[in-house]
Amino acid sequence: MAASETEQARMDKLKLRSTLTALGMLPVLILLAIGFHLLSGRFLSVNNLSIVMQQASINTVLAAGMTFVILTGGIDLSVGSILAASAMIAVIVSLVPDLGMLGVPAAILAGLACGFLNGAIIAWLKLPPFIVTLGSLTAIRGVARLLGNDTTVFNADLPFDFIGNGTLFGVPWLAIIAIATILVSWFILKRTVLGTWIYAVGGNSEAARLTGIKVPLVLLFVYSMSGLLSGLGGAMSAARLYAANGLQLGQAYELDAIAAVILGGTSFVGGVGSIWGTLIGALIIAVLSNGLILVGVSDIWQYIIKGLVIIVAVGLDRYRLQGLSRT
Amino acid sequence: MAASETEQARMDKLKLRSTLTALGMLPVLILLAIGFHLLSGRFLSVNNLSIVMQQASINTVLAAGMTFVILTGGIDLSVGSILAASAMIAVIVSLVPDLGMLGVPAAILAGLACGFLNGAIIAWLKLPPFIVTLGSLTAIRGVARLLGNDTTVFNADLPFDFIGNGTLFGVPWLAIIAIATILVSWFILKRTVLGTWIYAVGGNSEAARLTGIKVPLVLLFVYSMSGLLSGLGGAMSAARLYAANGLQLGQAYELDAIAAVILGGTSFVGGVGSIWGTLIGALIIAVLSNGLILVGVSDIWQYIIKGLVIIVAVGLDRYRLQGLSRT
Amino acid sequence: KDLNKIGISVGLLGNPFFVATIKGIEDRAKEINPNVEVISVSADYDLNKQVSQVDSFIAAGVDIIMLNAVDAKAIAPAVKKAQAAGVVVAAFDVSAPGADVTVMTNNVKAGEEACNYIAEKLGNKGDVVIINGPASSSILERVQGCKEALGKHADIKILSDDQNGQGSRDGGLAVMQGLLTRFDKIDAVFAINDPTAIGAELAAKQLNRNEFFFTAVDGAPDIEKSLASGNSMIKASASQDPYVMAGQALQLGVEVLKGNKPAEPVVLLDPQLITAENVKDYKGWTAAR
Amino acid sequence: MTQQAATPLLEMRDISKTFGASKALSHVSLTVHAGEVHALMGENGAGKSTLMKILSGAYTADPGGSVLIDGEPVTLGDPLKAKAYGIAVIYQELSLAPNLTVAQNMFLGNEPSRFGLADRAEMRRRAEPILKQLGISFDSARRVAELSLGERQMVEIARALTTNARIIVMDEPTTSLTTRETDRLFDVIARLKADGIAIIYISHRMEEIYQLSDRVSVLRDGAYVGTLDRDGLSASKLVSMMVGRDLSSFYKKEHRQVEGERAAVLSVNNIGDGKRVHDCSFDVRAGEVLGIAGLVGSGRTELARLVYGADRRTTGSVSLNGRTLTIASPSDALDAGIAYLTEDRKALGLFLDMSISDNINIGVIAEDAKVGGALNFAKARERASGAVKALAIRTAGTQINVGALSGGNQQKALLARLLETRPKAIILDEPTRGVDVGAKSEIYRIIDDLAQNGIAIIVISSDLPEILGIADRVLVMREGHIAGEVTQPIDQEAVMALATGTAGAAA
Ligand SMILES: Nc1ncnc2c1ncn2[C@@H]1O[C@H](COP(=O)(O)OP(=O)(O)OP(=O)(O)O)[C@@H](O)[C@H]1O
Ligand SMILES: Nc1ncnc2c1ncn2[C@@H]1O[C@H](COP(=O)(O)OP(=O)(O)OP(=O)(O)O)[C@@H](O)[C@H]1O
Ligand SMILES: [Mg+2]
Ligand SMILES: [Mg+2]
Repeated sequence: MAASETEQARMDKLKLRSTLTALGMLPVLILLAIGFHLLSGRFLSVNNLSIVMQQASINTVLAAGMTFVILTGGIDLSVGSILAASAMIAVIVSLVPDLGMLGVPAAILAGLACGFLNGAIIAWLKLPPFIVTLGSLTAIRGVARLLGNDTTVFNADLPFDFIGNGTLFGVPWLAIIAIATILVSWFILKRTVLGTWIYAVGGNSEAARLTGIKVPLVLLFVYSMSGLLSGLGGAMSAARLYAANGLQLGQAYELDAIAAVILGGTSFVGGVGSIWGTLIGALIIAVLSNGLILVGVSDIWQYIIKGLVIIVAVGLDRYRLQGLSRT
Repeated sequence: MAASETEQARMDKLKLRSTLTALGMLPVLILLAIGFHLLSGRFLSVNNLSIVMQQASINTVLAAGMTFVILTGGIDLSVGSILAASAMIAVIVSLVPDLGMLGVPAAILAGLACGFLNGAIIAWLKLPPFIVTLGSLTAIRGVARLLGNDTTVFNADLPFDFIGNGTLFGVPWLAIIAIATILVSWFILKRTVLGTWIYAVGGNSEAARLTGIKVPLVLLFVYSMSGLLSGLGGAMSAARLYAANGLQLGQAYELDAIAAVILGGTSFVGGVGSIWGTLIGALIIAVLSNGLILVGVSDIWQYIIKGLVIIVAVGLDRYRLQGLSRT
Repeated sequence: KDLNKIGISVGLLGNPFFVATIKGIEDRAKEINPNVEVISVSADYDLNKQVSQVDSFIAAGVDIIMLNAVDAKAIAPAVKKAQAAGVVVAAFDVSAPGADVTVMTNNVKAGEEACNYIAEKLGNKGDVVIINGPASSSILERVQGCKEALGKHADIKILSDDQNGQGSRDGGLAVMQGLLTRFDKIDAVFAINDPTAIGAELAAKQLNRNEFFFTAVDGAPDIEKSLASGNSMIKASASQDPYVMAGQALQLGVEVLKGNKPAEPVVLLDPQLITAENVKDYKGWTAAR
Repeated sequence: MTQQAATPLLEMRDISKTFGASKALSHVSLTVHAGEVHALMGENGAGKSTLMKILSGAYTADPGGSVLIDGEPVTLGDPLKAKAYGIAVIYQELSLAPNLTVAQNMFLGNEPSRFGLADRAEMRRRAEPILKQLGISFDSARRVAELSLGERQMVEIARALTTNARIIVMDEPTTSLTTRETDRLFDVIARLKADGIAIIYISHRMEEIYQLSDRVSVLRDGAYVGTLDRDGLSASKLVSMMVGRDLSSFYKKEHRQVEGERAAVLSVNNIGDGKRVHDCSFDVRAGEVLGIAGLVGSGRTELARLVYGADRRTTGSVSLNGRTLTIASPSDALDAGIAYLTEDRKALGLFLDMSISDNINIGVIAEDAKVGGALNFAKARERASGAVKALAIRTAGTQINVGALSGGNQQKALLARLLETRPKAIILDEPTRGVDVGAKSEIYRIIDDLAQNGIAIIVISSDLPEILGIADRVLVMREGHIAGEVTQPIDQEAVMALATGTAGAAA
């Protein structure tokens, strides 16, 4: 029958489209990598790729948390501050004799607590996420400074420094953590009921409420998750630097994390997006930063080029998907 | 008839509600002012109020532009960078002998050009505003640095320094400019066709398109306006400081501007909000910064208190409107 | 080994101070090898970013990393990593633990000189305000030096020392406006750097307050100009010489590259207090050299 | 009535609900038995949906009332609790997550899962029979965003059938459905009824009420008016209970008296988008009402959007009064004199946060503006109050938000917006969707007036009796093609045959 034929053709179209969407910015990433290698002759070395992965790792972890939040249509501006506070806690706890290893769980818990607070205010008091997390961006930054009395805390014998500088079978631990985060996030988003709820809340939160989904709990979860991952990011940062500074650490990280998410094709209004896109987005940002230095572009031009590449990349993506989508 | 009676009651309620909404955060502002005065004994002096107005002025101008953008459901992250670039241009042009006064229009035009570019990409290529303006945040920052070869440009004999430091009948010029900006914005938003279109696009952009509104032109206008006002902010900043620095100036200004808009009750999804709210939002931010210094709160605690006050203020506002709002 | 490639990472490139340091490094490097490649980046006071930049420098195969540490303590592991990869690390302006060489201003002394000037001018008596900045080692040391100098005089009172002028004109202006409202009488102000002082002076002029004067640290071009003008409220600035400082750091670094360890890896340069009287002899940051 | 248990399955007693200052319900009671179809009727804004939302836990009622299930008082605080009591609701405002698939939407909040892991295979397995039952042909893996309005409504119905509900509320489930889908739904309802499930059915389509209901309860202005048994049901009685007055002639078609040989105003030639609409051509003459019928998803809306320039067409052309137009966007169409009333007034039509006056004037404010684009408030007020009077929009004023109006009045406000642009040709997509009898007959009157004034009118409707009642000529669409045309006297069977493809060849 004619109907089923067109139906079939349409299904193919749909599949093609969803593959393309999932692929997302991968072509851009590959082009960038090849371009930098041709220009510098060093980009695609094992060594450098491992550096890029390391550099991308913290932003990837933050961006994974941010993906959860943005999928519900929210935003979390406080990730950088939470990272700073958690890193402070990680280093401070690491200085406790014998219990130093507890620095990592302490940081993660601290992040979780901050995220939980954000989530509680947003979910139950129904305040706008932008303002709430802007408030906590500021307040938690203050707390982070307070924790170290406004100085750098430092531990040269950090018990968990392997996280920041060690490798496992040649792969940096930081990268392993980042990939594990992505995998866990993917699992939650795509394989669990909770994941469906997150997409549902982002797609139509009123509809979600009417079907009996506890929207506040879902919101609480995503902000807690973002906080937890920021805490993990703090521990990673501490492990990498053997130190933390409440004022300087994590400034403007929220912008990088959000950029990774949006570059990865997640929609700002919520409900649409994938965690793989976020990974690619984070990698693009790291490749740009590293590649431009390798090529020897001056700092000023790095800014200009980075800005333009971001715009062009999204433009290409839009162009690629054109004709496949409706509105 | 019973129907018309309840209808009448509902009208009253609606009126009360819109008054309260328009009043917005004014009570919070007043409370803060009184509180700071009681604590410091100096807040409500003519002198200090003039300082607060001055300090609020640049953010007010940026936030006015941001109000246009957010009313359409968009966002402009590049205001800080545009401000920096425009300020550079203002100072550089001011150094040209005899033509120094042209620094102000030059800055405004530069801002307009940047905003126009943002708008063109967003309106015609239909790319997400967040990414586009994040890209231009970075790229224009690079341009701003390039303009001054990465140093501070300064002009101790700035021909238009009265703008930054002079007063008219005791009112600082900066404040006059800010208020004029608010009035013009109010006029555009509430008294012109364009204003109605802006609200319509924010309220339901697809419906706006179907009613024949040229949505791209409206978007082009709001981003151009935001750029222009950022340029004006650049000129104001240059006039105030007699100098400009491409890298440092305007960092994170977008957050303050957005905070002012959202504190003022404008909705992030667009279509709802008023410019007066923005003014009050900007004043709250300035009062907080100034008041905390007057009271002698240390820098660290300023962060913490600011963050908490922002959250509490929105919370109060929400509470106040409760039972009056619909959904 | 020869000098072919240099990586420079500074706290914040937009600051003219660092632009002068880069120029110093480039000039000295060109003297040694005219084809030398110099990559300079700004860490924007972000330690993570700086560590990433160091990593990227190593990957790019630089011979020397010229490091203006964002954090004087916490940069140590990155320094170690670079050295392990065979890269020489030369620190300037801020110490970096373990660096092959370090050349920096004696910041404690800078604070001391600026505040000794205050004490002297006030006749060891009066109310002083310190406008603080972001807590970096150099700023902490300047404040420490200042407090030591003022602390010697029992009749000098410090009214405020915990307000952050962000080290910028903008921040200095806003903080000073608040402080002037808060205190009816101030005798002198120490600002942790020049932009802060200039911003604070703008506030004072605006509010028609002139019962006090400023001192600062840096010797930037704009302060030079305002000292020379003679009617400035800024009376002195403990100047540093970024051009010479960074250039010297590079020269010492190149020595290390050649295998000549310097006897004394840390070189402290003394600041020079410039005032309206001696400013005409001052060789500023942007002077042609 | 088929069976009547001693204790009613559901009893709602003394339910009141206030929104801010307005009372949407006051002391309403409702009794529903197992195995009955209980219709709920009333004008727009009478409070039907509000009552049902209280039952579903979406709203909490004012204190004072009570809800009993099986004679036991229960508290229905939130949707989850109501669900646990076996209450399922098909909401009037479609409450689907557009980003999720059909199957995901059907089981939302109720996902088949093991240890919190979504079991997709199980979900599809359970979805298939339900979709089949409703005669749904589209794949359950499709995203809801890609479905037409009618198809979405089918999904919403399918969702209510996934839970083992004892009480199913259907709040205007057929507004976007055509006869075939409606019949399928009625088959399902009959089966549910036989299983002893109680159904509360809300609709503004009289014939459905006759066909289905065992009893009918009527609300007016938030108050309970009375309940009629099936035997005592008559149109005039129902209408007078709902409206408080009699409605005489329902469909108006006076304009036909002035019909003669008129020139075509709007001609559409071979228009298509290469995807959902192919090669459609037709003419509409001045003063003519052209109906477009078809099954759900047959492409009627899509065709209208192509003509109006809302979507990009790949083939064909549109001409007005013999002049070929270049229409690249809705504003081009409007400038040329073609107006379009969307089928989805909330999502694509109204600006809910703006006033009635603004909503009516938005299309012409530029025209009316004073120098420098300053708004002409006097003119706007004049237009708004004029339109309110002409279209009998029931409102307390023109400055209140359009969102506060009842459905029928919102529809009239939207219609008023189009009319202010004084179009030469007008396309009305489901003009009476979700509109009550009173407003419906007023809208028919408006359409008739327009036709008498020589405007070319296209009416797309899923309500076949409506099309038969008002159209002079009917085009039938099937799978994106125009399957054929039915002229006077219009025969229902002929239309259905063309729509389903059981007779005649596809174009
Ligand atoms: N959330 C709300 N806030 C304020 N008023 C409301 C709300 N929901 C409904 N109303 C008002 O309550 C009244 C009853 O509305 P309801 O939606 O129940 O009517 P209905 O009988 O379902 O009408 P329709 O046939 O148009 O669907 C109306 O006057 C409506 O404007
Ligand atoms: N955004 C979209 N993406 C993909 N397919 C779509 C989209 N919107 C509609 N369709 C498909 O196009 C076809 C025609 O849709 P259209 O809305 O024109 O139907 P219709 O005849 O108006 O039906 P209805 O009575 O449901 O409104 C349907 O099969 C529908 O699934
Ligand atoms: Mg209803
Ligand atoms: Mg349709």
